[in-house]
Amino acid sequence: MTSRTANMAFAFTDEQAMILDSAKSFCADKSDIGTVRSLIASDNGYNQQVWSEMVELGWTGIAIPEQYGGSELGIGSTVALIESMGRHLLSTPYIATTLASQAIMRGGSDQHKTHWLPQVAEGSIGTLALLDNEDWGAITTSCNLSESGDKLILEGSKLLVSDAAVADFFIVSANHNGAQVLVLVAASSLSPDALSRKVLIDETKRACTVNFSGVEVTPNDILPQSETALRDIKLIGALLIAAESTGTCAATLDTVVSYLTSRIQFGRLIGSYQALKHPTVDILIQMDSARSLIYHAATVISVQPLDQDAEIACRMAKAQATEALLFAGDRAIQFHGGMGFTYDCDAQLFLRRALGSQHQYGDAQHHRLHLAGLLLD
Amino acid sequence: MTSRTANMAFAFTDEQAMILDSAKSFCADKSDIGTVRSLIASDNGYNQQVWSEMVELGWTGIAIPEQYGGSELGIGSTVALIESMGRHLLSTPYIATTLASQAIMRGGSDQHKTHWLPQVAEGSIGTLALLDNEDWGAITTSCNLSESGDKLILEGSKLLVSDAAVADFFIVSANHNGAQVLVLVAASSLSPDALSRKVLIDETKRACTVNFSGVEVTPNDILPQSETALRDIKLIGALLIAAESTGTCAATLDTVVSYLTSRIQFGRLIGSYQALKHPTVDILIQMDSARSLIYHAATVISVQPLDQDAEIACRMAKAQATEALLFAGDRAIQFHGGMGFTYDCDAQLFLRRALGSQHQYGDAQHHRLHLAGLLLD
Amino acid sequence: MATDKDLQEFRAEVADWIKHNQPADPGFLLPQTFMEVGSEQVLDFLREWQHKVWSAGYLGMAWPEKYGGRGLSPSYQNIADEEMKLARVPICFNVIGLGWAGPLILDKGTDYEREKYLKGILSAEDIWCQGFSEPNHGSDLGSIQTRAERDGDHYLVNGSKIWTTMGNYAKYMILLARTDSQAERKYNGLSFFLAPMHVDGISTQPIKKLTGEYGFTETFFTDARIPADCIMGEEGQGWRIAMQTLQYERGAEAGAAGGISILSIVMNDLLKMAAEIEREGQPLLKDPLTRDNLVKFLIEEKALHLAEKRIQTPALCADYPNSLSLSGKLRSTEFYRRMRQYALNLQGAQSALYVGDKDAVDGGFWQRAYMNNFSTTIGGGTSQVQANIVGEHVLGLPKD
Amino acid sequence: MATDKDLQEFRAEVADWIKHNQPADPGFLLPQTFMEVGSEQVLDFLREWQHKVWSAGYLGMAWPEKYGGRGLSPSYQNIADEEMKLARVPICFNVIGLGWAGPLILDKGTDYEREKYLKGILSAEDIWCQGFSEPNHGSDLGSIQTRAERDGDHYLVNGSKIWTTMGNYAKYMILLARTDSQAERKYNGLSFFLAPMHVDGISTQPIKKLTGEYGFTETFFTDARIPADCIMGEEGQGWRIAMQTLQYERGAEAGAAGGISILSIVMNDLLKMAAEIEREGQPLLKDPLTRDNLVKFLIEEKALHLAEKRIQTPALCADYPNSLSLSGKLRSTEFYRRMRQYALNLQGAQSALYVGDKDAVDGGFWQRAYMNNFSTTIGGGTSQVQANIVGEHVLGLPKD
Repeated sequence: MTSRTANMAFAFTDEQAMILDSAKSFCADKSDIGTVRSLIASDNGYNQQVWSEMVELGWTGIAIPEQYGGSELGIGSTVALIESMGRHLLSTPYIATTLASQAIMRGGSDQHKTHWLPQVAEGSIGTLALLDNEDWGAITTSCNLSESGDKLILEGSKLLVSDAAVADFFIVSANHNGAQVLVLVAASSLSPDALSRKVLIDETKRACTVNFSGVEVTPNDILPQSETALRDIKLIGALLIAAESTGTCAATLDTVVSYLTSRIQFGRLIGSYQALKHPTVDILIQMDSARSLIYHAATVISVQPLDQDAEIACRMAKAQATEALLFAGDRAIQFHGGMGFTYDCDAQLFLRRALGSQHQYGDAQHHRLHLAGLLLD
Repeated sequence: MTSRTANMAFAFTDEQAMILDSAKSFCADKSDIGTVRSLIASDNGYNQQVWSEMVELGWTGIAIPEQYGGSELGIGSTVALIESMGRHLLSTPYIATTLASQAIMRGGSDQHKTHWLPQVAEGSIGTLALLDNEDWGAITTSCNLSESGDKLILEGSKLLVSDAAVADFFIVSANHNGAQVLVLVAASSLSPDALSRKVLIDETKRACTVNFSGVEVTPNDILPQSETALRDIKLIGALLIAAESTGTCAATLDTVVSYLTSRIQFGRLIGSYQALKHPTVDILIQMDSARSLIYHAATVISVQPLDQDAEIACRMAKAQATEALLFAGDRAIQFHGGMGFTYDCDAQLFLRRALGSQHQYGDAQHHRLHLAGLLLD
Repeated sequence: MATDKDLQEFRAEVADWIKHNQPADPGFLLPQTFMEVGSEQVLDFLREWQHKVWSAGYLGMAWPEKYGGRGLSPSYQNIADEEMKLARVPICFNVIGLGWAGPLILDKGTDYEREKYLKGILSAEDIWCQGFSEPNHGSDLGSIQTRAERDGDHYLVNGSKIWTTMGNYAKYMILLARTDSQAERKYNGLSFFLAPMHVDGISTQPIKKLTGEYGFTETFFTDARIPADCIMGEEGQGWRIAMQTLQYERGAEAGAAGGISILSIVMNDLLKMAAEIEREGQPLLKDPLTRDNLVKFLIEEKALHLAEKRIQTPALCADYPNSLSLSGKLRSTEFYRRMRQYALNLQGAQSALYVGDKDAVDGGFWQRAYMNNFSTTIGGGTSQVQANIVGEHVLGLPKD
Repeated sequence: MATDKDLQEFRAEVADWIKHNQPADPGFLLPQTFMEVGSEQVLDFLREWQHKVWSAGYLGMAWPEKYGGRGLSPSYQNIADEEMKLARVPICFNVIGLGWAGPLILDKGTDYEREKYLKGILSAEDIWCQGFSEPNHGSDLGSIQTRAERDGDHYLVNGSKIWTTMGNYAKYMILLARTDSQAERKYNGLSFFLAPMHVDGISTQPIKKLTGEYGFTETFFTDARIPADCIMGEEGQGWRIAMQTLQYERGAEAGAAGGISILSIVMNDLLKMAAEIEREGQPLLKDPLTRDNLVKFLIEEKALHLAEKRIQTPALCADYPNSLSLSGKLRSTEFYRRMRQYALNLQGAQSALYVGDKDAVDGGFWQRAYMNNFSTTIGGGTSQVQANIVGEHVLGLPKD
């Protein structure tokens, strides 16, 4: 906290600035609000063509080492990109895939990396399957891997698996020989009725319950560095959701400001009322804090196992971004008055995103609990 | 919480209404703000003449049974009275004495009652000496009573003993034979240097650290029903401080409203700005809640050992009143602008009262902790 | 006067009736408030239920017998309402009729109007809706633009209304329209109508709510011919009558007609929900932060309940006699907003699920409840407007 | 250019100097900010300390050598400031001189003015005060009533100023007064003076603060004769120069003159305080609610620190380029208000004690700090005015 360490607050390279600019215009172009709404009715929640263009732009390879076909700019560089996606509610399997590939990079064998990372860079879709019940804070899992000859059989289901319906592979947490491991499961090995699509409050997203029971894997499918990888992908997951939420918070703020500067009530632009003006300033301030924290986390995160500074930064970012967006979404409905109560008003999209994201990879209270252990003891 | 039990929300007799009216005008008459400020410089913090008139009016006997010279209107009836005192920052040993006499009524022997209660009704001053360190939540004490022949010797000091300098007797908590008891100590048995006056943030109040070491008592000075009495006087203490705080909160609100309706800035009465108007409404709402809760507690409290409803009511009252006054006091300074920053502005009196009262008989968090046990388990 | 014993017996009677008559789960989503009646199926179900409650004698208990009521003390209706709330029976959904139009007609209407309208309100034969708000004018009723021009024995109405609950199902509307656009004070040009909805020139357009449900319409008037005798009072008295009507709102809930039972979630429901949930590998109810938050809400809920009772003891409200009544909407609607939002947080990851998902906690009840709650912090004067009202009319602070 | 190594060596040098020169506890209460210099005793102590810091070369490091500075890069001053803050040395108290008048004179003054005033500011020989605010006009500088009328080679000044920090000790005042009461726009009638305080017709009246301390005065002008050459710039430019002056405020803290070290309490101090305290019979730092609250503050503090750095990377501030700078005062002063208030809660029963009590936690440091903090949420534009500024100038929301 003192000036002695504050020097590494932010690093922002020209390369990153370029990515950010390109992300901003791409997301704005491809994801106007009409497009977002029309994709709600679609099966997979995203436009395949847009996804192909993102792959084309190299975004799926940003965090992947050059030797595996990526551009090796680091996971931190995806933060600005994901923030832009959040800002335009551009939902694709990008976050899920990035996290799945991080799991392989951080926990996988050379063989895993060689096989999967180039595919990801070229557009294959992966996702994490970690959650057993409503509790992101649980440290155990009810999924098991049991021996059957030289095979292993998975037993159990995972909840809220993002973009499961389009995933080519899954990273699944399960118990094996008394430890929790991550195991790679190809979509092709799932049974036909393994997926059941969930009805999400955030209609721009997709997730399934995935039943892995009976899926056969081999010991080679277990990531050798599962323990570190599991810990790190949860933290990185928190950061990426924080980045996306911060983008959505900015969109929420824009929408509120635009209404407050155009709507007249009792003969005055409603933004002139301090009862609306000052809470809108609070949204700005909360968003600014979230943004400082996500960019700082993006700076201190690395390809190595995350150190304590990175853990603190990721947890702070999620704790702040989650609460900022929920506050903004709630106020956005309220400040739009009757309009805010309609499905046609974009405020509901933001509020639903807030509600859908608040617990993903742990809610604010969860992260503060762990921060307390890191900062107070 | 259902309608089935809500019938006993409030009882308010004509007698109580009369007391309330008389209290209102008495406190307003005797304790204008100039008087309050002039008493800050005095040794004991109150006017002996005013105290005598209060005794004359029978206030010190309100909660005392008729057989001991009181009017037996119950401790609940003191709530409205104390609220009025809080409203006019009329500080006398009334709360301390009421609590000390409650300890005797609830825990004392017939002999204790016969000896002390009539004296209290006639103006004798008592006070509680319960606190060993900064923690009102502590359930142990470091004060001890040890045998010495047929006498008992007290060992230890008590913190923040209200109105100790004028007290005729003390109710002291101490360990005796493995249990915590309350013991009656006459002021006359203290050593000459037993009292050291504390510098309080609330300059309208007086308290001392009292060193009881070496004080001789007899087994007869121990209250036979100490356990119940100790539990109950802490709860009643919480309620009375809540009542006083609620009165002060009302005074704070009055002061804020009066400034907001007279001060002009940028060409407008400042109360027309929603940034001041709406938080002032919050003060009102918080005060109203506190007031509902204190009057409800006053209704359900009885001369019997307090039941669970009474405990819940007292704790809720203190939790709410404490936070309401601190919020009000803090905002009062802020909303008075530069004036609020001066000693001459009454806002500081209210804020200091808030700071002085927040922990007395347990702060909001303390009471919520115990409420959780009562309401959630 | 009903004795305590009478009322106690009556309470047992109602509870017993409910036990034997509570309808089975219809297999489709029932509305949480009267503002989510979005299909004929739901409408028919609720109409049948309200009719049943009324037939059993538990609706309109304090209304005169000749208008379908029972002429009893309001205490009876209060008790019936309480028991129905506790048992979570479906709502008596004809709320604008029961709570606004009915009390108004009882209070200020002519005998003809009472005869014509009241029984249909209770029996649910005649659904009522409300036409005050207009597009682009939100809380500011003074700006009403819908015109009603006298044309022989009719008024020709032109304009549009918004947030018309059940506009597409209603037979009558309490309508506020401008009969004099030259009036010196804009409030003086308004008139109040008990207007039929089934006439030419009135059309409705359902509005989809943020929850994805329906229940409101926008209502369009194009040379709609409303009989002149549908005016209530006289031309130019509309504003006064409308203000009068808004006053019944609280009364309605407190049992003037009874059984309206708008969405009532109390802390007990939340505690029940929380009992099953885990957090950090432990039961949620063992988590110290959750406990502290729950107790904060319990204290606030207790204070809200107590306020209702304290209003009845004026000596305890001497400081600001109108404080508790004028702040009531603000206090309770904002409490529920925060409490329902918090309920979602308590659900953990499952809070991301929604109505229609089989794993959603209580079928998505809380998700809907939180989002629908905005109708109460926005409709009938936003919380921000309410705060102004309290500041100005209770504390005497200057207007903006 | 100073290399990292240079700066690192310099940091060690300063730390070492502080270790050997940090004054002993004087036995009386030292001020937390320059706004609590309430006695000659305190004044003399601080004057001596600032002189010592300056003599050692650690004040005014970035000011030109000929005016008493060292002509070095501001990085040096930043480091010296940081080390002094960390070591909790007394403040360099001549803040209006160091932070406002000095930078202004350096930037916009004449050579004569620089020669005359700057060294005395650094050496603490000449104390400066500020005369902008007036009684009854609070945040609204446009309403300034104090008049300065030209009378030969003097101005005759009449009126009064309030919140003059060290008005009773200052040798000079930066004074804003009205030279033209007919000006079309009220801001155009103001002029800016570097006014001597030790002239006939100026008297001061100390103001007691809510903490019980002194430090401010009200300042009265009765035909006070201020030499005409004390005007800065020209008649009518006062408003522009005053606005310019207010801009230095942040710069000053960031090291323009250096060593000002206004009250700085960081979360570490609070954690240190909390380590000794018990709650519910347990160490406070084991209490889950306290832990959660402390972490909330730590996150907020981190975000505040990061904001200072993010301002320096414009690409990360593209949305609202002036957001972090314009909201800085609001964010930090309100953070400290809440944090300091919470610090009192953490103290438990001992929070009721005050400065002067031997048992008060840290001598009542936190009590004073919380109450004194209101000078920052009120002075220089209240938090409410700041929120308006951010809303209007960052978000483009309409004026009230």
